[in-house]
Amino acid sequence: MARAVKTSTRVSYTIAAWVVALLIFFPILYTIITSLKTEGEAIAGFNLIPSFSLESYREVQNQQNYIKPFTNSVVLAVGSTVLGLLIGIPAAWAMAFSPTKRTKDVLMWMLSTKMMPAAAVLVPIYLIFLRLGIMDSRIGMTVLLMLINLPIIVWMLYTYFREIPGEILEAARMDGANLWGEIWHVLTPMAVPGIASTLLLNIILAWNESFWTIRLTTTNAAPLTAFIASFSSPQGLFWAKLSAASVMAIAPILIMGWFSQKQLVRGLTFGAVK
Amino acid sequence: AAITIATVNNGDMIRMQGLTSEFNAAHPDIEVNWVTLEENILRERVTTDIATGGGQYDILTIGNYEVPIWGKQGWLLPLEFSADYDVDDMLPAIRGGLTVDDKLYGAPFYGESAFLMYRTDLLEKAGLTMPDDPTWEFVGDAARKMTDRSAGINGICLRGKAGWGENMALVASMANSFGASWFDETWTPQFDQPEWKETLQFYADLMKDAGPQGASSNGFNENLTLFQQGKCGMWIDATSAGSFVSDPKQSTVADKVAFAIYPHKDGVDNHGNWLWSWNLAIPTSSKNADAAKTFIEWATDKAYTEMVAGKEGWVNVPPGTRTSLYENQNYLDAAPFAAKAKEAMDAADITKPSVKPVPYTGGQFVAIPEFQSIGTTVGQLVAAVIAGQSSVDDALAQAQSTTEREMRRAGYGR
Amino acid sequence: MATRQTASIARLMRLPAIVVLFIWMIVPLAMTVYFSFRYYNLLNPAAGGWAGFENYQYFLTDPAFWQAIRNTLAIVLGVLAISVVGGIGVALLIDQPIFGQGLVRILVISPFFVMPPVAALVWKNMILHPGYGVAADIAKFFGLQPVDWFASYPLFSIILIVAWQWLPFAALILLTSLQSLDGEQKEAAEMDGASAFSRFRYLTLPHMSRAITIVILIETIFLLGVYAEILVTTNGGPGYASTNLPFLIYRAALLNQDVGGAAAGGVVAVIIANIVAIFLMRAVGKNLD
Amino acid sequence: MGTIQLRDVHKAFGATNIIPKLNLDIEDGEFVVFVGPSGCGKSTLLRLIAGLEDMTSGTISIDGRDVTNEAPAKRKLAMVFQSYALYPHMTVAKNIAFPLKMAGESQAEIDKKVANAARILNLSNYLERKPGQLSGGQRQRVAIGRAIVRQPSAFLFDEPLSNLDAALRGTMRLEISELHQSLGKTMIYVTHDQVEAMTMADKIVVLNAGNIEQVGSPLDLYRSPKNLFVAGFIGSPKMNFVEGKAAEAMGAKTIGVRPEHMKITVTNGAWRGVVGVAEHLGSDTFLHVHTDDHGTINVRADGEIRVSHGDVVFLTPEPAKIHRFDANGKAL
Amino acid sequence: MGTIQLRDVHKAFGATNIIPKLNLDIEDGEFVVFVGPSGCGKSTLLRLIAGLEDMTSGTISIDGRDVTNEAPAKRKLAMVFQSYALYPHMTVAKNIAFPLKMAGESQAEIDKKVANAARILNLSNYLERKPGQLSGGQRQRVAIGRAIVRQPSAFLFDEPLSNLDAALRGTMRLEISELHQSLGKTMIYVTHDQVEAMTMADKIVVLNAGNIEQVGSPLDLYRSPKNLFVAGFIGSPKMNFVEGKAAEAMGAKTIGVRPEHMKITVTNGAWRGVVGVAEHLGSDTFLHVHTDDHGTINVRADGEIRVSHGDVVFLTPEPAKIHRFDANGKAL
Ligand SMILES: Nc1ncnc2c1ncn2[C@@H]1O[C@H](COP(=O)(O)OP(=O)(O)OP(=O)(O)O)[C@@H](O)[C@H]1O
Ligand SMILES: Nc1ncnc2c1ncn2[C@@H]1O[C@H](COP(=O)(O)OP(=O)(O)OP(=O)(O)O)[C@@H](O)[C@H]1O
Ligand SMILES: [Mg+2]
Ligand SMILES: [Mg+2]
Repeated sequence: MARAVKTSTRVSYTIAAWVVALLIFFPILYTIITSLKTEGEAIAGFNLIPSFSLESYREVQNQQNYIKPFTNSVVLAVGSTVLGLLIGIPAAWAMAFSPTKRTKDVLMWMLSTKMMPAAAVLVPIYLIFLRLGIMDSRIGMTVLLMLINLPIIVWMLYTYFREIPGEILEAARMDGANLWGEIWHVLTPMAVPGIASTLLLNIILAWNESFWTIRLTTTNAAPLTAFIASFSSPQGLFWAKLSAASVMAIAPILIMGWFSQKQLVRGLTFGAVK
Repeated sequence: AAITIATVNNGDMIRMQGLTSEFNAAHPDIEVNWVTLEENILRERVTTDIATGGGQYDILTIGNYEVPIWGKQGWLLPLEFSADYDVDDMLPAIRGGLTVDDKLYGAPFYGESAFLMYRTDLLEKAGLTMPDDPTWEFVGDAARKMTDRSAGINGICLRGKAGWGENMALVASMANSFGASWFDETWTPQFDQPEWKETLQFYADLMKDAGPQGASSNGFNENLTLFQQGKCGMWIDATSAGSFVSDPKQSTVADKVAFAIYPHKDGVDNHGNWLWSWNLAIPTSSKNADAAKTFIEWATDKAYTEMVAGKEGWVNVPPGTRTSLYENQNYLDAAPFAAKAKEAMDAADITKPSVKPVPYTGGQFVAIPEFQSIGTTVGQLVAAVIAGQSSVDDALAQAQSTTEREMRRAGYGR
Repeated sequence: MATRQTASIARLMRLPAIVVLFIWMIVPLAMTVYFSFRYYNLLNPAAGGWAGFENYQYFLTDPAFWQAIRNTLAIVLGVLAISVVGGIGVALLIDQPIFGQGLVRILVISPFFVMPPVAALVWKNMILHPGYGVAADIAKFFGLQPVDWFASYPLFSIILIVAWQWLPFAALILLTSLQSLDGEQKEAAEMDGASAFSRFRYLTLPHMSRAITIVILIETIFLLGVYAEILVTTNGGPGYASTNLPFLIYRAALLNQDVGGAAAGGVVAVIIANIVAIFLMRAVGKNLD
Repeated sequence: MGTIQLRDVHKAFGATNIIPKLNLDIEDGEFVVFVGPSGCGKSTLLRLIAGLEDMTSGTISIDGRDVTNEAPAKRKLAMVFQSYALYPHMTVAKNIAFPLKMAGESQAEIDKKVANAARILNLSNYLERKPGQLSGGQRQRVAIGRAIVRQPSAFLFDEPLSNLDAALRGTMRLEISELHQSLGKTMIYVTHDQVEAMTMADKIVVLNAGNIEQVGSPLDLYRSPKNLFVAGFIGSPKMNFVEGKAAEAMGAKTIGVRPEHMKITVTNGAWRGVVGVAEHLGSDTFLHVHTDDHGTINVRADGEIRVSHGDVVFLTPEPAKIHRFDANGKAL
Repeated sequence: MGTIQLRDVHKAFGATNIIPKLNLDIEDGEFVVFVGPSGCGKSTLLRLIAGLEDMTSGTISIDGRDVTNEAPAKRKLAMVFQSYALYPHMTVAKNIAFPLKMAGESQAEIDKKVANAARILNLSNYLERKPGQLSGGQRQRVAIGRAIVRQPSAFLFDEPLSNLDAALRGTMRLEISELHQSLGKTMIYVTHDQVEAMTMADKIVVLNAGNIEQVGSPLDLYRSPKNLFVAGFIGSPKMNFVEGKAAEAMGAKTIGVRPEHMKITVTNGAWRGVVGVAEHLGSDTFLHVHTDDHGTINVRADGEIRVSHGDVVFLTPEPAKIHRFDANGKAL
């Protein structure tokens, strides 16, 4: 690939790529633009240049406190992911480095726990949450989100760990490391890119989970998905306001995703693709 | 004590939220938590919670559809208010809808019926005048005459988006005014009757000839915007729209709007019986029922109305709950639509939805638990007709069979 | 590696994950199966008792049932087709030397970070709305009649929205896969006289097969459960045109509040999902090793 | 301090016997090299000793203590893996310090020992680098460093040089030998490289399909291989084997002559042949001679020899250096 | 049919000149080996010839035709990559068939040619395997197979044996040599391995930092290196260099003696020293002698020599085999 790429080729690729990228990004871009319009502008037809009014944001904040659901989103997404990693890393370690005949089946089974449509188990789960007294609690939601994403966590970590040569773990064993030393000092740091991307992916999935987070919370543990649910069909077409609320709901995760794009890609390379 | 209030994201409710501090000033010992959700999710959330005895909420915002059903189930606490509260001031139609076995289960916060809004200028241009008691025949004729698609004007805007509270509110009340009914006295669905066919055919033809583009995805909000932008000649919808279309700040046609009572079919004495109210109620599972009752009293008594009027003007007070409001000159001055709205509300009789004998109460809905699902399914079938994907006959046949199926499932035949 | 000691430790390490997932699976599943044989409607607490197979019968004879199955498959296959084919195209494009590569990549993967209800709201109100959407504006600009997407092409619109969310995921994984393609292999193929298309067909595509498999597996699991986009946009209609299996169950559970019926639907859905999964593993599972 | 005894060691993977039954004694301070064809069980044996693999039956004792059921960490052995198995996320210093850290030594102690090991291995300038930034030879030394800091009772090396290029391999070979001399510790070394085996070992163990074919000093094996297998395996280029009349004449089924023990003349000699490929190394010339009666015979000749493809030559084995084998392949 | 000419070939990566300016002629049917230290530009040169890399300036012609601006596919060259670059998802047969398929040949023709190549390379039994299931040597042969089916005008090999173990390397070396003889095609071969370079080449090109230090036959380079660099680079073990009095006595700045051109005696000789490490290979013994005046000198002695660590010995270089260099490193 060390042959020079002709500038004309490069320019045409650049144009094509930007066109595609902007097309894909357009709905988000337009939402951001709309959020900076006044309500009148918002329904007045296509217009890419807003009046940069922050009115909608102010209104959204007046109507619904943003800080609490934001905090809850962070706590639930990060908490459930960390908890998931704590349980998932040992499991993935075991499956990757001490596989049995049934490991593949177990993995598939884990994925299959995600197949039950949420609506069908709402009442059972609701009853369980009531019985355990964890309704609308951060703890309950954290555990639930962890359980929902655990299969993906184990799966990604498993594929990632398999890329790590077993000899390194054996070396640690020879060096006198016990199991904890082996996992904590050797495996985990080596798997950092994979763990990081697993972490990111699961934060995204947990952040965006919008069935259970709306149905099992009221005020204490309600995250941004519940926040956005209170704007989704108001009386009147408040699109600037809806856009502002939407931007507020997705901005944190979007920004996190942008900043960690490299990490996400790097980890996924190892984790998902040989 | 802390109370959790589940509410919908309507303007009046949001305003109530904004006034929480006023409540706290009066009742510093009661902490108020709000859970604001979109209507359907709220209903679903609250149903699950009540039915499983979850006790997550102390006050529910529910419609006059749920109140009698849930009251009967024993899910709500009967409300008894002090004399100051003046229960007898409530509009009788509203109060009747919230009462089961003489006990009041919900305090109305806001109520509405439906009426016909129209553009005086366009009607005039069409060479017509609005009769006092318009018929559908007149409405159809006027709509077609007002339609000028090249100018972006649709003769009539009607709800088309599927849902029991969306297009079915209109279609069901329309069916009532055409003389149709949902069920006969043995709970047999009536979609195979000519009245339904007539209703639906009329509706479909009208939307085709004089309705806006993409009518099947229009709900209240979309039609409101269309009307405000001058794109509709007529619009039949909730009376609460009256304040929006006649508010010059929002509406480009504020000075050209007039109101008329809900149409009926020539020879059928029924104005659709559209009646809706948002009410505050206390679930039996609430652990802070007393504090909840305090709040409800605060939010639904006359003083609240005056407080809102003082802060936001008379136009913005929650309408449709108390007779006294419609006797208040300040309000009548501020709200030109108020008289017609009151007339509409008085004309609605939810104890007698259809001219035929029926075993249910209701109006634009049928007050049985199964209606949500049946209404939504039928709403989808109707929307498919408007979207041009199904014929009237097919839709009605399907409506008939699925409703029969649902009713059998629910045990009505048993 | 394979000493008895490590094997027994491994068993211990696997245990927490397996146990919690097992509980998470079995308890709700058992309750669901139990409920699926009972009359249980939240709105009608009086009617209880054993229903036998009536809930199943009711669910399976729902007039929307077969259409829902077809729609479910259409959504899964449609989104897979768009996101995989589109993802390959996008990945190939953003793998090229272009100016502003980092920014382009960020823009391309962004939709994946948007929560499904928000995505659906944005598409419904701001893009595809026949009155105010950008698509309508474009149509008007060209003097065309705006299309009411959700009424005229409901399933397609939903597939479009869901594909928009998942295409970035596919592009991301496929891009990383592309980057791991050995440069010398490409050069070897070039020396062997292969054209750019042949190099893609015989080299790049087979190289990506593992990544494509992973995309297909993960997406399928999620796509089998799509409902939020439907709820927000079409509500399953018009008619049953965009009702899929999860939405049908959603309707039973949360509109009818028919817990028994929804439970039966859930059991049916799990069975179907497993059939799909087994079929899928047969079809593409070997690419995983 | 470093004796290792294997008693009736048997290892099977599932139904296949990899190591049928094996006994071996290793003395303290010895440098033992395991050689054998690929797949013969060298690595497996090493891993059994290390405790990374379970034995099917048999016992292993180290310093007289039975360690059969002990975990690898307890056996006080250090192992250098074929792939080095360095910890890629740790610096060189941390890599070397790791076993000490695991043993819970104090930081001061660790620093001292690491510095010392680095000095021995000439790594002092690289302590802060990560393995990815090192050349192959330096990585090798880090792997050794990690092994020596701990003062284990014995070292295990699994083909440690096989990833290196020829030049580096030569240097590293010397370094390991010197290390062995200076530390005086038992070392077990697996290799498939002739030169390494011959130059480094005190004792070579020749394995074949999990069996020990012969144990002895390098020159022992070179001079008196016990059987055809060892004779063919030790020495490079490989020993020439001749059967038939020439062998019978010497009372054997097969005779073997090493390429370097063959005189080559152009006029007269024992076996006549035509030169095939001639490989000129400068220092030596390897000739492949197609003889009339005994097939192709390899000969190592002087670098200056002037024969080329197609020349007729005569080969004469040095009588004293002829190996004789019976019908079972046993040396006579 | 396979002449290659490089004229003023210049290659820079950014600001760094990798190949300053280079001229080289390769005859039809020649086996040319490029050697040189790591990073000297061997691979780059090969890739320039292949067209995988753009030249900064200069021209390359193949068979008299200027191909400077031609795409790799048009140059009719076949290349065997260092990493083999096999197509991992295709069977051996498909791998070999790929160039033919790309050339649009008929299936019957392809089958015939693949079968033929497989026969030559002893791969007939492996045609249905995927590369992942092959041993290193087999993979190597597949890579060669992919190159030979096409009847290119020349072959390019980039360190094709560097991934193999010593034993396999020996075999493969012979196979490639034989292939060259049977096909008679021009071959350009990059290696860092002494033995490969010496035994395979018709002509060796010694590169150093992108410059050609010397071009010649293997024995030419061994016997008459033009300068210190070539002298030190060709030959293994490396030539010993001595400066100071001993050199001045011979009218040179430096003199060089190869380890194999040194006589070792215990009683009397030119340079006195003490034996350090003695590496016994059986066939040979490599001695590292610490001399009194000339530092450590490596000597290759007979396998049977009886000296060991610490013995005092005397070294005498063979007078005719002493190389002399001036202050610029040029041979005198
Ligand atoms: N986990 C295993 N399961 C089954 N067979 C195995 C396993 N590990 C190794 N083997 C087999 O055991 C035999 C010995 O393997 P081992 O790795 O000890 O060979 P080796 O002598 O080290 O070979 P090499 O020189 O190629 O490294 C081989 O035939 C191998 O296929
Ligand atoms: N793309 C590149 N950009 C910058 N420098 C490069 C590039 N490719 C190679 N080089 C430099 O060019 C020089 C020659 O590299 P080349 O690969 O030709 O060496 P080589 O002789 O093949 O070495 P080796 O024996 O290690 O393979 C090296 O110093 C290398 O760092
Ligand atoms: Mg091995
Ligand atoms: Mg190179």
